[in-house]
Amino acid sequence: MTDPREPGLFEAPPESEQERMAEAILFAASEPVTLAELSARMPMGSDPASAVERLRRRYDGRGVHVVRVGDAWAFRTAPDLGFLMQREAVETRRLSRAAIETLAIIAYHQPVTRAEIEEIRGVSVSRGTIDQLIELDWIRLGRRKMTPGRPVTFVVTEAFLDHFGLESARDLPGLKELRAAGLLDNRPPPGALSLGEPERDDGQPELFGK
Amino acid sequence: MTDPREPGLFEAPPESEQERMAEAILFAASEPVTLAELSARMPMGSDPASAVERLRRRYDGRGVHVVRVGDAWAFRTAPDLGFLMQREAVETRRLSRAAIETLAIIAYHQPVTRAEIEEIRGVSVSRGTIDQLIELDWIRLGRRKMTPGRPVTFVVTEAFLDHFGLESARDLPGLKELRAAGLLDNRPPPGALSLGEPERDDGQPELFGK
Amino acid sequence: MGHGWDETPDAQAGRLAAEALIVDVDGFEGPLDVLLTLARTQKVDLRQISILALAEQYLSFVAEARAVRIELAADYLVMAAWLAYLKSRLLLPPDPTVGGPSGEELAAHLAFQLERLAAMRDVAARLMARDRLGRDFFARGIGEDVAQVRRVTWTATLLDLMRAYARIRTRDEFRPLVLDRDRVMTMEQALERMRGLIGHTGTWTELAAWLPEGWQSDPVRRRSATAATFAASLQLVKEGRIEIRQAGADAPVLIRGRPPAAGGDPG
Repeated sequence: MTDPREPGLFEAPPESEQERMAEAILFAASEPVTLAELSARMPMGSDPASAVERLRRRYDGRGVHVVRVGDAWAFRTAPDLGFLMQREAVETRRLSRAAIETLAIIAYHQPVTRAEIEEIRGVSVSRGTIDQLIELDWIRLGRRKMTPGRPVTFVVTEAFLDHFGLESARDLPGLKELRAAGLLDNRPPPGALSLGEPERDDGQPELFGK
Repeated sequence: MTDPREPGLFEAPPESEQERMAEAILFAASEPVTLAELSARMPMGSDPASAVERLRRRYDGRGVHVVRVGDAWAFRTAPDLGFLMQREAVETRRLSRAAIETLAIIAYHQPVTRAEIEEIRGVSVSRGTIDQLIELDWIRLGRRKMTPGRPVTFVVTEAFLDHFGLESARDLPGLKELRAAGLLDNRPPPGALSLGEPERDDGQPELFGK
Repeated sequence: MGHGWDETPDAQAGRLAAEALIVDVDGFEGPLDVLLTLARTQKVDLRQISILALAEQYLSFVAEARAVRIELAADYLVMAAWLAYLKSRLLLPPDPTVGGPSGEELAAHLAFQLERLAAMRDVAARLMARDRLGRDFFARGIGEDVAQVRRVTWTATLLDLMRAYARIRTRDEFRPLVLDRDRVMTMEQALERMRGLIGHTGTWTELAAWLPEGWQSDPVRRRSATAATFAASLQLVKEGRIEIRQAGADAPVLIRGRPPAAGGDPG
């Protein structure tokens, strides 16, 4: 495939070669590689998107798969063969229940503020929980919310998608059902005497956190 | 999956399945794998030698090859594609404390002069530190300050935002938020008198934030 | 089942559940967690639970805790006060002098919160049960070492950056503890003060009016005194010494003393 803009000067390699190149690059990297990165490393005029697509079909049903992680691609072993890989299994620190719930709330409600997480769980986010999730590289800071105090928000990362085998945050299990049931709506309490609510003001201490 | 052919107690998986297994094991292993090891990890009755041989033929001419390393087997990038691997050889080192502190001050106070950085840090900033940050393309020169001497200022770059996953420098959390999110220890720096706040238990509310 | 003839099976199950919760109260993540657990004992879909029955269950849980002298955290008591209020809103005919949302609206929101929390727990479990990297599927185990070109890149994480900044900015912020203490009022101080004054007010008075002199203008002191006074007033509600109300989210919190004869449990 030649780039029509620069005829002849930088001849793109044939499709089959491009596929080999994408294969080599994805194989070599243990982290997912973005199309932009593939594009930067492959010869000029290459079309990494279609190379990856051909590669994905080629590995369909094999012992390793080409999987999509957000905007990036990676080779991963087929999940049904996990039982052979006990030696490689990494012992992950068990997450607390609070950390697991906080992670799920961030994933399903992102971008979400700390106050919103606390409202959903009914308790304050314990010190260290957010820290631990950031340390795991599963969450990161998102845009500030355009509400009074402009609180920081949290969103999930590409490493989160990679870890849980998700192509994108839209593929979270049960997301559609939750949305249809209105359970992801930001529904403010009807007003009076909602004493259990965390303070919304930025930097305001909580009266009654746990 | 039961195989109707034989009522054997330990039925070996079909050949194609054995090949998938060898493929996944070689891919995920952190070092080349011997046939003995493959044999130990694959289901009873498997024939790793012929699985590896089929795998070797399958990858013949592809972007990665199955190669023999001593008496073990591993995937390796096809030799003619080695030129694609240059970015993989990058060595990452952590920034020095002086550099990260300088960078933090620029990010939080930009545009900021060198004298101001020194005032905030309480120690002088070496030429090399600034140079390194400019070299990394994380900071650049901003407008000159309209003060006597018209000193140059420093600001952070797009590449900085990109690296740290920020939409803008305004999204950096403030001190209160850092503390509220549990990202900050309130412990005084080592060496300081033991003043400051008492240690809080996990999950203890910050009732009286400063 | 040798217990109470006068109890319906539902009520009895609820009471037994409340007793069981007490044993394990440290295992709960706050009042909403307890409510959700209690709601599950009603053995109906969360959308059909009776909030009134749930309020009863929770209040008997709190009463049970008190009976066996278990100290509940303040937010459990706040929830109890709120549920007692909700219960009265649900049982009594609407009072036109009290504004704000109806008991039904409040109950509906609580039901929503419970359903949402249950849903989040459900998807959290589904998430954690997925095939996971490093456990069920794996990345390439051997890093390629083809290129001999060694380029050093310097790296730092956002956490490094923020910690560095915090380190610099907090270096001179550490002061002796006493400096902070004189800007903090404890609940015990507030309680002692309120006990002394409570007999004198039979009319609704704003919570803010209860702050001692010298604690009303400085924001840090005012905040601390407000928190302590509010916590203390909840304790007094619990003891049946005062009543508390608020007409809306932003309306002032009002307090008045209660005649001794009417003393008793708000639940």
